[in-house]
Amino acid sequence: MSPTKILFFATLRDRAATRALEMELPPGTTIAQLKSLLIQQRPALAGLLEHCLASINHEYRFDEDPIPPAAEVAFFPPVSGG
Amino acid sequence: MSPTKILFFATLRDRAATRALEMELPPGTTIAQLKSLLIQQRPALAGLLEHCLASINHEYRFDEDPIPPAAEVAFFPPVSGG
Amino acid sequence: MKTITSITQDEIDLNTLLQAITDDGTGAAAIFTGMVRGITERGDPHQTTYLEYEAYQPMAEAKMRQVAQEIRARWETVQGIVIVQRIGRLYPRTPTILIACTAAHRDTGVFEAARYGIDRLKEIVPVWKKEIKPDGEEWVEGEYHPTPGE
Amino acid sequence: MKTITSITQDEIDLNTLLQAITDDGTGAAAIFTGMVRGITERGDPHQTTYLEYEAYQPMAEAKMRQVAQEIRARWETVQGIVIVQRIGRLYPRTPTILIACTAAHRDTGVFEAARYGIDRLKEIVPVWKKEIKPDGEEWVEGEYHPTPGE
Repeated sequence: MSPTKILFFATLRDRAATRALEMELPPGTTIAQLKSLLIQQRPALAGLLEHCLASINHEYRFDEDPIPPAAEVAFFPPVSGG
Repeated sequence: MSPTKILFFATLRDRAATRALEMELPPGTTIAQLKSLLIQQRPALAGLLEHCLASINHEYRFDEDPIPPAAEVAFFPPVSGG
Repeated sequence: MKTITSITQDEIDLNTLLQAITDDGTGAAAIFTGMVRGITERGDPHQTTYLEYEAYQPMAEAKMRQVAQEIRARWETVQGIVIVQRIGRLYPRTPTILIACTAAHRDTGVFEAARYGIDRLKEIVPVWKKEIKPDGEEWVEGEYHPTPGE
Repeated sequence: MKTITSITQDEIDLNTLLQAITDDGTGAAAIFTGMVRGITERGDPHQTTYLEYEAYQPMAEAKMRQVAQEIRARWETVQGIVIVQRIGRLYPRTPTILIACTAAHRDTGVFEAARYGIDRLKEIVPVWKKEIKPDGEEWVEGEYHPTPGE
Protein backbone atom coordinates (compact mmCIF):
# COMPACT_ATOMS: atom_id res chain seq x y z
CA MET A 1 0.00 0.00 0.00
CA SER A 2 1.04 3.62 -0.61
CA PRO A 3 0.70 5.87 2.42
CA THR A 4 -1.90 8.64 2.43
CA LYS A 5 -0.66 12.09 3.36
CA ILE A 6 -3.07 13.91 5.65
CA LEU A 7 -2.96 17.68 6.24
CA PHE A 8 -4.79 19.87 8.73
CA PHE A 9 -5.31 23.63 8.51
CA ALA A 10 -6.50 26.43 10.81
CA THR A 11 -8.70 25.22 13.70
CA LEU A 12 -8.31 21.63 12.54
CA ARG A 13 -4.54 21.88 12.85
CA ASP A 14 -4.79 23.38 16.33
CA ARG A 15 -7.15 20.56 17.41
CA ALA A 16 -5.09 17.80 15.75
CA ALA A 17 -1.93 19.31 17.26
CA THR A 18 -0.15 18.51 14.00
CA ARG A 19 0.13 19.92 10.50
CA ALA A 20 0.59 16.63 8.68
CA LEU A 21 0.70 12.90 9.17
CA GLU A 22 0.88 9.77 7.04
CA MET A 23 -1.35 6.72 7.28
CA GLU A 24 -1.65 3.40 5.50
CA LEU A 25 -5.31 3.08 4.48
CA PRO A 26 -7.11 0.01 3.11
CA PRO A 27 -8.04 0.47 -0.58
CA GLY A 28 -11.43 2.11 -0.99
CA THR A 29 -11.37 3.92 2.35
CA THR A 30 -13.76 6.89 2.14
CA ILE A 31 -13.40 10.36 3.58
CA ALA A 32 -16.05 9.47 6.19
CA GLN A 33 -14.14 6.34 7.22
CA LEU A 34 -10.88 8.30 7.47
CA LYS A 35 -12.59 10.88 9.68
CA SER A 36 -13.71 8.07 12.03
CA LEU A 37 -10.20 6.63 12.14
CA LEU A 38 -8.70 10.02 12.91
CA ILE A 39 -11.22 10.73 15.68
CA GLN A 40 -10.36 7.37 17.27
CA GLN A 41 -6.67 8.33 17.25
CA ARG A 42 -7.15 11.99 18.19
CA PRO A 43 -10.34 12.40 20.19
CA ALA A 44 -9.84 16.18 20.29
CA LEU A 45 -10.97 16.25 16.65
CA ALA A 46 -14.43 14.94 17.57
CA GLY A 47 -17.21 17.44 16.99
CA LEU A 48 -15.11 19.44 14.54
CA LEU A 49 -13.75 17.01 11.96
CA GLU A 50 -17.18 15.63 11.07
CA HIS A 51 -18.38 18.94 9.68
CA CYS A 52 -15.22 20.40 8.18
CA LEU A 53 -14.30 20.58 4.50
CA ALA A 54 -12.10 17.94 2.89
CA SER A 55 -10.00 17.76 -0.23
CA ILE A 56 -8.26 14.94 -2.10
CA ASN A 57 -5.36 15.96 -4.31
CA HIS A 58 -6.41 19.65 -4.18
CA GLU A 59 -10.05 19.10 -5.15
CA TYR A 60 -13.02 19.34 -2.79
CA ARG A 61 -14.26 15.88 -1.84
CA PHE A 62 -17.07 14.59 0.36
CA ASP A 63 -17.83 11.90 2.94
CA GLU A 64 -18.74 9.20 0.44
CA ASP A 65 -15.71 9.74 -1.83
CA PRO A 66 -13.05 6.98 -1.81
CA ILE A 67 -9.41 7.94 -1.31
CA PRO A 68 -7.12 6.77 -4.14
CA PRO A 69 -3.62 5.37 -3.45
CA ALA A 70 -0.86 7.80 -2.46
CA ALA A 71 -3.35 10.68 -2.16
CA GLU A 72 -2.94 13.97 -0.33
CA VAL A 73 -6.01 14.51 1.84
CA ALA A 74 -6.64 17.77 3.70
CA PHE A 75 -9.17 18.79 6.35
CA PHE A 76 -10.03 22.40 7.09
CA PRO A 77 -12.83 24.77 8.09
CA PRO A 78 -14.78 26.87 5.56
CA VAL A 79 -12.30 29.27 3.99
CA SER A 80 -11.88 32.86 5.23
CA GLY A 81 -9.30 34.44 2.90
CA GLY A 82 -9.51 37.69 1.02
CA MET B 1 -17.96 97.53 -17.48
CA SER B 2 -15.74 94.62 -16.50
CA PRO B 3 -14.35 92.61 -19.38
CA THR B 4 -15.54 89.04 -19.95
CA LYS B 5 -12.85 86.40 -20.33
CA ILE B 6 -13.66 83.92 -23.09
CA LEU B 7 -11.92 80.56 -23.43
CA PHE B 8 -12.01 77.96 -26.20
CA PHE B 9 -11.04 74.28 -25.93
CA ALA B 10 -10.35 71.39 -28.31
CA THR B 11 -12.00 71.81 -31.75
CA LEU B 12 -13.39 75.20 -30.71
CA ARG B 13 -9.88 76.47 -29.97
CA ASP B 14 -8.59 75.21 -33.33
CA ARG B 15 -11.50 76.92 -35.13
CA ALA B 16 -11.19 80.18 -33.13
CA ALA B 17 -7.43 80.12 -33.67
CA THR B 18 -7.03 81.35 -30.11
CA ARG B 19 -7.17 79.95 -26.57
CA ALA B 20 -8.56 83.05 -24.89
CA LEU B 21 -9.79 86.56 -25.51
CA GLU B 22 -11.42 89.36 -23.58
CA MET B 23 -14.52 91.29 -24.55
CA GLU B 24 -16.57 94.11 -23.09
CA LEU B 25 -20.19 92.91 -23.10
CA PRO B 26 -23.35 94.94 -22.42
CA PRO B 27 -24.96 93.93 -19.10
CA GLY B 28 -27.42 91.06 -19.52
CA THR B 29 -25.76 89.65 -22.63
CA THR B 30 -26.75 85.98 -22.91
CA ILE B 31 -24.68 83.02 -24.03
CA ALA B 32 -26.67 82.96 -27.30
CA GLN B 33 -25.92 86.63 -27.94
CA LEU B 34 -22.25 86.14 -27.21
CA LYS B 35 -22.16 83.23 -29.66
CA SER B 36 -23.61 85.51 -32.36
CA LEU B 37 -21.05 88.21 -31.61
CA LEU B 38 -18.19 85.72 -31.76
CA ILE B 39 -19.38 84.26 -35.06
CA GLN B 40 -19.52 87.77 -36.54
CA GLN B 41 -15.91 88.32 -35.47
CA ARG B 42 -14.66 84.84 -36.35
CA PRO B 43 -16.77 83.31 -39.10
CA ALA B 44 -14.82 80.05 -38.86
CA LEU B 45 -16.76 79.35 -35.65
CA ALA B 46 -20.07 79.24 -37.53
CA GLY B 47 -21.70 75.82 -37.59
CA LEU B 48 -19.72 74.66 -34.57
CA LEU B 49 -20.16 77.27 -31.84
CA GLU B 50 -23.97 77.16 -31.97
CA HIS B 51 -24.08 73.55 -30.79
CA CYS B 52 -21.13 73.36 -28.43
CA LEU B 53 -21.22 73.34 -24.63
CA ALA B 54 -20.76 76.53 -22.63
CA SER B 55 -19.80 77.34 -19.07
CA ILE B 56 -19.89 80.49 -16.96
CA ASN B 57 -17.51 80.56 -14.00
CA HIS B 58 -16.94 76.77 -14.23
CA GLU B 59 -20.62 75.78 -14.30
CA TYR B 60 -22.51 74.55 -17.35
CA ARG B 61 -24.72 77.30 -18.76
CA PHE B 62 -27.11 77.52 -21.69
CA ASP B 63 -28.15 79.84 -24.52
CA GLU B 64 -30.69 81.81 -22.49
CA ASP B 65 -28.40 82.35 -19.47
CA PRO B 66 -27.14 85.95 -18.93
CA ILE B 67 -23.44 86.51 -18.38
CA PRO B 68 -22.63 88.32 -15.11
CA PRO B 69 -19.92 91.00 -14.93
CA ALA B 70 -16.28 89.93 -15.01
CA ALA B 71 -17.25 86.34 -15.81
CA GLU B 72 -15.12 83.57 -17.28
CA VAL B 73 -17.03 82.00 -20.16
CA ALA B 74 -15.81 78.86 -21.94
CA PHE B 75 -16.92 77.11 -25.13
CA PHE B 76 -16.06 73.49 -25.89
CA PRO B 77 -17.33 70.27 -27.48
CA PRO B 78 -18.88 67.43 -25.45
CA VAL B 79 -16.16 66.11 -23.15
CA SER B 80 -14.06 63.05 -24.02
CA GLY B 81 -11.78 62.49 -21.03
CA GLY B 82 -11.17 59.31 -19.09
CA MET C 1 -13.69 60.34 4.57
CA LYS C 2 -10.92 61.77 2.42
CA THR C 3 -11.59 63.00 -1.12
CA ILE C 4 -8.68 63.49 -3.52
CA THR C 5 -9.26 64.99 -6.96
CA SER C 6 -6.51 65.94 -9.31
CA ILE C 7 -5.57 66.81 -12.86
CA THR C 8 -1.94 65.88 -13.33
CA GLN C 9 0.79 65.46 -15.90
CA ASP C 10 2.50 62.86 -13.69
CA GLU C 11 2.32 59.09 -13.74
CA ILE C 12 -0.65 57.67 -11.84
CA ASP C 13 0.68 55.76 -8.83
CA LEU C 14 -2.02 53.31 -7.73
CA ASN C 15 -0.18 52.22 -4.58
CA THR C 16 0.22 55.74 -3.23
CA LEU C 17 -3.30 56.85 -4.13
CA LEU C 18 -4.89 53.78 -2.56
CA GLN C 19 -2.85 54.24 0.60
CA ALA C 20 -3.92 57.89 0.78
CA ILE C 21 -7.60 56.91 1.20
CA THR C 22 -7.06 53.84 3.40
CA ASP C 23 -7.64 54.23 7.14
CA ASP C 24 -8.26 51.92 10.09
CA GLY C 25 -11.86 51.33 9.08
CA THR C 26 -11.14 50.50 5.44
CA GLY C 27 -11.67 46.90 4.34
CA ALA C 28 -12.35 47.16 0.62
CA ALA C 29 -11.45 49.27 -2.40
CA ALA C 30 -12.82 49.23 -5.93
CA ILE C 31 -10.54 50.92 -8.42
CA PHE C 32 -11.09 51.71 -12.08
CA THR C 33 -8.28 52.68 -14.40
CA GLY C 34 -8.51 53.52 -18.08
CA MET C 35 -5.55 53.17 -20.42
CA VAL C 36 -4.66 54.36 -23.91
CA ARG C 37 -5.41 51.56 -26.37
CA GLY C 38 -2.85 51.13 -29.13
CA ILE C 39 -5.28 48.93 -31.02
CA THR C 40 -9.05 49.43 -31.06
CA GLU C 41 -11.23 46.71 -32.57
CA ARG C 42 -14.76 47.81 -31.65
CA GLY C 43 -16.62 50.23 -33.92
CA ASP C 44 -14.14 51.63 -36.42
CA PRO C 45 -11.03 49.43 -35.96
CA HIS C 46 -7.85 51.51 -35.90
CA GLN C 47 -4.44 52.04 -34.38
CA THR C 48 -3.51 54.87 -32.03
CA THR C 49 0.01 56.30 -31.87
CA TYR C 50 -0.76 58.42 -28.83
CA LEU C 51 -3.43 60.61 -27.27
CA GLU C 52 -3.01 64.26 -26.36
CA TYR C 53 -5.22 65.13 -23.38
CA GLU C 54 -6.15 68.65 -22.38
CA ALA C 55 -8.34 69.91 -19.56
CA TYR C 56 -10.16 73.09 -18.62
CA GLN C 57 -8.37 72.68 -15.34
CA PRO C 58 -10.29 74.75 -12.75
CA MET C 59 -13.67 73.60 -14.08
CA ALA C 60 -12.44 70.02 -14.39
CA GLU C 61 -11.36 70.05 -10.75
CA ALA C 62 -14.71 71.51 -9.70
CA LYS C 63 -16.60 68.86 -11.69
CA MET C 64 -14.43 66.08 -10.24
CA ARG C 65 -15.36 67.29 -6.76
CA GLN C 66 -18.99 67.29 -7.88
CA VAL C 67 -18.70 63.67 -9.06
CA ALA C 68 -17.26 62.76 -5.63
CA GLN C 69 -20.18 64.53 -3.93
CA GLU C 70 -22.67 62.70 -6.15
CA ILE C 71 -21.01 59.39 -5.17
CA ARG C 72 -21.27 60.23 -1.47
CA ALA C 73 -24.92 61.25 -1.87
CA ARG C 74 -25.70 57.87 -3.49
CA TRP C 75 -23.52 55.52 -1.40
CA GLU C 76 -23.19 56.80 2.13
CA THR C 77 -20.99 53.82 3.05
CA VAL C 78 -18.23 55.03 0.71
CA GLN C 79 -15.35 56.36 2.80
CA GLY C 80 -12.45 57.49 0.61
CA ILE C 81 -12.63 58.70 -2.99
CA VAL C 82 -9.80 59.38 -5.42
CA ILE C 83 -10.37 60.78 -8.91
CA VAL C 84 -7.24 61.50 -10.95
CA GLN C 85 -7.11 62.46 -14.61
CA ARG C 86 -3.74 62.49 -16.26
CA ILE C 87 -3.26 64.93 -19.16
CA GLY C 88 -0.59 65.59 -21.77
CA ARG C 89 0.79 63.20 -24.37
CA LEU C 90 -0.05 59.64 -23.36
CA TYR C 91 1.06 56.51 -25.17
CA PRO C 92 -0.61 53.09 -25.43
CA ARG C 93 -0.67 51.01 -22.21
CA THR C 94 -0.50 54.15 -20.06
CA PRO C 95 -3.17 54.63 -17.35
CA THR C 96 -4.91 57.95 -18.01
CA ILE C 97 -7.63 57.97 -15.36
CA LEU C 98 -8.12 56.46 -11.93
CA ILE C 99 -11.24 56.32 -9.78
CA ALA C 100 -11.02 54.55 -6.43
CA CYS C 101 -13.68 54.19 -3.75
CA THR C 102 -13.12 52.60 -0.35
CA ALA C 103 -15.51 51.28 2.29
CA ALA C 104 -15.47 49.04 5.34
CA HIS C 105 -16.90 46.10 3.36
CA ARG C 106 -17.09 45.12 -0.30
CA ASP C 107 -20.85 44.58 -0.40
CA THR C 108 -22.14 48.10 0.25
CA GLY C 109 -21.55 49.74 -3.11
CA VAL C 110 -17.83 50.28 -3.80
CA PHE C 111 -17.99 48.60 -7.20
CA GLU C 112 -21.12 50.51 -8.20
CA ALA C 113 -19.66 53.77 -6.86
CA ALA C 114 -16.45 53.40 -8.91
CA ARG C 115 -18.49 52.53 -12.00
CA TYR C 116 -20.73 55.55 -11.46
CA GLY C 117 -17.64 57.71 -11.00
CA ILE C 118 -16.03 56.84 -14.32
CA ASP C 119 -19.34 57.07 -16.21
CA ARG C 120 -20.05 60.48 -14.71
CA LEU C 121 -16.52 61.75 -15.27
CA LYS C 122 -16.90 60.96 -18.96
CA GLU C 123 -20.10 63.01 -19.01
CA ILE C 124 -19.32 66.23 -17.16
CA VAL C 125 -15.59 66.71 -16.49
CA PRO C 126 -14.19 69.05 -19.17
CA VAL C 127 -11.27 67.04 -20.56
CA TRP C 128 -10.71 66.28 -24.24
CA LYS C 129 -8.35 64.08 -26.14
CA LYS C 130 -6.89 64.38 -29.59
CA GLU C 131 -6.08 61.05 -31.14
CA ILE C 132 -2.89 60.81 -33.16
CA LYS C 133 -2.98 57.88 -35.58
CA PRO C 134 -0.46 56.61 -38.12
CA ASP C 135 -2.40 58.45 -40.86
CA GLY C 136 -3.53 61.67 -39.18
CA GLU C 137 -5.07 63.16 -36.08
CA GLU C 138 -8.50 64.13 -34.83
CA TRP C 139 -10.26 65.33 -31.71
CA VAL C 140 -12.30 62.63 -30.01
CA GLU C 141 -15.71 64.09 -29.30
CA GLY C 142 -18.00 62.97 -26.49
CA GLU C 143 -21.76 62.66 -26.77
CA TYR C 144 -23.15 63.93 -23.52
CA HIS C 145 -24.88 67.29 -23.25
CA PRO C 146 -25.24 68.35 -19.61
CA THR C 147 -28.56 69.76 -18.50
CA PRO C 148 -29.10 72.76 -16.17
CA GLY C 149 -27.85 71.90 -12.68
CA GLU C 150 -25.14 69.52 -13.87
CA MET D 1 -4.99 37.07 -22.36
CA LYS D 2 -2.58 36.72 -19.46
CA THR D 3 -3.63 35.14 -16.17
CA ILE D 4 -1.51 35.71 -13.06
CA THR D 5 -2.35 33.91 -9.82
CA SER D 6 -0.17 33.98 -6.77
CA ILE D 7 0.03 33.36 -3.04
CA THR D 8 2.74 35.61 -1.68
CA GLN D 9 4.30 36.94 1.50
CA ASP D 10 5.36 40.10 -0.32
CA GLU D 11 3.70 43.49 -0.53
CA ILE D 12 1.04 43.73 -3.24
CA ASP D 13 2.27 46.18 -5.90
CA LEU D 14 -0.77 47.42 -7.81
CA ASN D 15 1.26 49.33 -10.42
CA THR D 16 3.35 46.32 -11.40
CA LEU D 17 0.45 43.87 -11.41
CA LEU D 18 -1.73 46.15 -13.53
CA GLN D 19 1.08 46.71 -15.99
CA ALA D 20 1.63 42.96 -16.25
CA ILE D 21 -1.87 42.42 -17.69
CA THR D 22 -2.03 45.56 -19.83
CA ASP D 23 -1.39 45.21 -23.56
CA ASP D 24 -2.04 47.25 -26.70
CA GLY D 25 -5.73 46.32 -26.73
CA THR D 26 -6.39 47.16 -23.07
CA GLY D 27 -8.56 50.19 -22.36
CA ALA D 28 -10.06 49.48 -18.94
CA ALA D 29 -9.24 47.73 -15.68
CA ALA D 30 -11.41 47.03 -12.65
CA ILE D 31 -9.40 46.24 -9.55
CA PHE D 32 -10.55 45.09 -6.15
CA THR D 33 -8.32 45.17 -3.10
CA GLY D 34 -9.17 44.09 0.43
CA MET D 35 -7.35 45.45 3.46
CA VAL D 36 -7.01 44.53 7.11
CA ARG D 37 -9.44 46.66 9.12
CA GLY D 38 -8.09 47.89 12.44
CA ILE D 39 -11.59 48.88 13.48
CA THR D 40 -14.73 46.93 12.55
CA GLU D 41 -18.13 48.48 13.25
CA ARG D 42 -20.55 46.13 11.51
CA GLY D 43 -21.82 43.07 13.35
CA ASP D 44 -19.77 42.62 16.50
CA PRO D 45 -17.77 45.88 16.74
CA HIS D 46 -14.14 45.24 17.64
CA GLN D 47 -10.52 46.17 17.12
CA THR D 48 -7.97 44.07 15.27
CA THR D 49 -4.27 44.15 16.14
CA TYR D 50 -3.29 42.07 13.13
CA LEU D 51 -4.37 39.09 11.03
CA GLU D 52 -2.32 35.97 10.49
CA TYR D 53 -3.12 34.46 7.07
CA GLU D 54 -2.30 30.92 6.07
CA ALA D 55 -2.96 29.04 2.83
CA TYR D 56 -3.05 25.45 1.64
CA GLN D 57 -0.77 26.71 -1.07
CA PRO D 58 -0.94 24.21 -3.96
CA MET D 59 -4.72 23.85 -3.63
CA ALA D 60 -5.15 27.63 -3.22
CA GLU D 61 -3.21 28.22 -6.43
CA ALA D 62 -5.29 25.61 -8.26
CA LYS D 63 -8.53 27.19 -7.01
CA MET D 64 -7.34 30.69 -7.97
CA ARG D 65 -6.74 29.41 -11.49
CA GLN D 66 -10.24 27.90 -11.39
CA VAL D 67 -11.72 31.29 -10.39
CA ALA D 68 -9.91 32.88 -13.35
CA GLN D 69 -11.31 30.20 -15.66
CA GLU D 70 -14.81 30.78 -14.30
CA ILE D 71 -14.41 34.52 -14.99
CA ARG D 72 -13.30 33.85 -18.57
CA ALA D 73 -16.22 31.46 -19.10
CA ARG D 74 -18.68 34.16 -17.96
CA TRP D 75 -17.11 37.29 -19.52
CA GLU D 76 -15.39 36.44 -22.77
CA THR D 77 -14.40 40.09 -23.21
CA VAL D 78 -12.11 39.94 -20.17
CA GLN D 79 -8.49 39.97 -21.33
CA GLY D 80 -6.09 39.96 -18.37
CA ILE D 81 -6.73 38.57 -14.89
CA VAL D 82 -4.61 38.92 -11.75
CA ILE D 83 -5.51 37.22 -8.47
CA VAL D 84 -3.00 37.68 -5.64
CA GLN D 85 -3.50 36.65 -2.03
CA ARG D 86 -0.97 37.85 0.47
CA ILE D 87 -0.35 35.64 3.52
CA GLY D 88 1.56 35.94 6.78
CA ARG D 89 1.13 38.53 9.52
CA LEU D 90 -0.73 41.53 8.11
CA TYR D 91 -1.48 44.73 9.98
CA PRO D 92 -4.35 47.21 9.58
CA ARG D 93 -4.37 49.25 6.35
CA THR D 94 -2.41 46.56 4.51
CA PRO D 95 -3.84 45.23 1.23
CA THR D 96 -4.25 41.46 1.57
CA ILE D 97 -5.92 40.51 -1.70
CA LEU D 98 -6.03 41.91 -5.21
CA ILE D 99 -8.26 40.94 -8.12
CA ALA D 100 -7.86 42.82 -11.38
CA CYS D 101 -9.63 42.26 -14.70
CA THR D 102 -8.84 44.13 -17.90
CA ALA D 103 -10.76 44.54 -21.16
CA ALA D 104 -10.80 46.77 -24.23
CA HIS D 105 -13.75 48.79 -22.85
CA ARG D 106 -15.28 49.42 -19.45
CA ASP D 107 -18.82 48.43 -20.39
CA THR D 108 -18.40 44.74 -21.16
CA GLY D 109 -18.13 43.28 -17.68
CA VAL D 110 -14.83 44.21 -16.00
CA PHE D 111 -16.54 45.50 -12.85
CA GLU D 112 -18.81 42.46 -12.63
CA ALA D 113 -15.88 40.12 -13.34
CA ALA D 114 -13.76 41.60 -10.52
CA ARG D 115 -16.72 41.43 -8.14
CA TYR D 116 -17.36 37.81 -9.09
CA GLY D 117 -13.68 37.04 -8.59
CA ILE D 118 -13.48 38.31 -5.02
CA ASP D 119 -16.80 36.69 -4.07
CA ARG D 120 -15.70 33.37 -5.51
CA LEU D 121 -12.25 33.56 -3.94
CA LYS D 122 -13.88 33.94 -0.55
CA GLU D 123 -15.89 30.78 -1.22
CA ILE D 124 -13.44 28.25 -2.61
CA VAL D 125 -9.80 29.31 -2.23
CA PRO D 126 -8.35 27.55 0.85
CA VAL D 127 -6.94 30.47 2.85
CA TRP D 128 -7.73 31.19 6.51
CA LYS D 129 -7.02 34.03 8.83
CA LYS D 130 -6.53 34.15 12.56
CA GLU D 131 -7.56 37.45 14.08
CA ILE D 132 -5.38 38.81 16.87
CA LYS D 133 -7.27 41.33 19.00
CA PRO D 134 -6.22 43.35 22.04
CA ASP D 135 -7.94 40.74 24.26
CA GLY D 136 -7.21 37.43 22.53
CA GLU D 137 -7.15 35.63 19.23
CA GLU D 138 -9.46 33.46 17.15
CA TRP D 139 -9.70 31.86 13.75
CA VAL D 140 -12.11 33.60 11.43
CA GLU D 141 -14.35 30.97 9.91
CA GLY D 142 -16.05 31.25 6.55
CA GLU D 143 -19.56 30.05 5.79
CA TYR D 144 -19.43 28.52 2.35
CA HIS D 145 -19.55 24.76 1.83
CA PRO D 146 -18.46 23.85 -1.70
CA THR D 147 -20.52 21.28 -3.56
CA PRO D 148 -19.18 18.45 -5.78
CA GLY D 149 -17.50 19.90 -8.86
CA GLU D 150 -16.37 23.10 -7.14
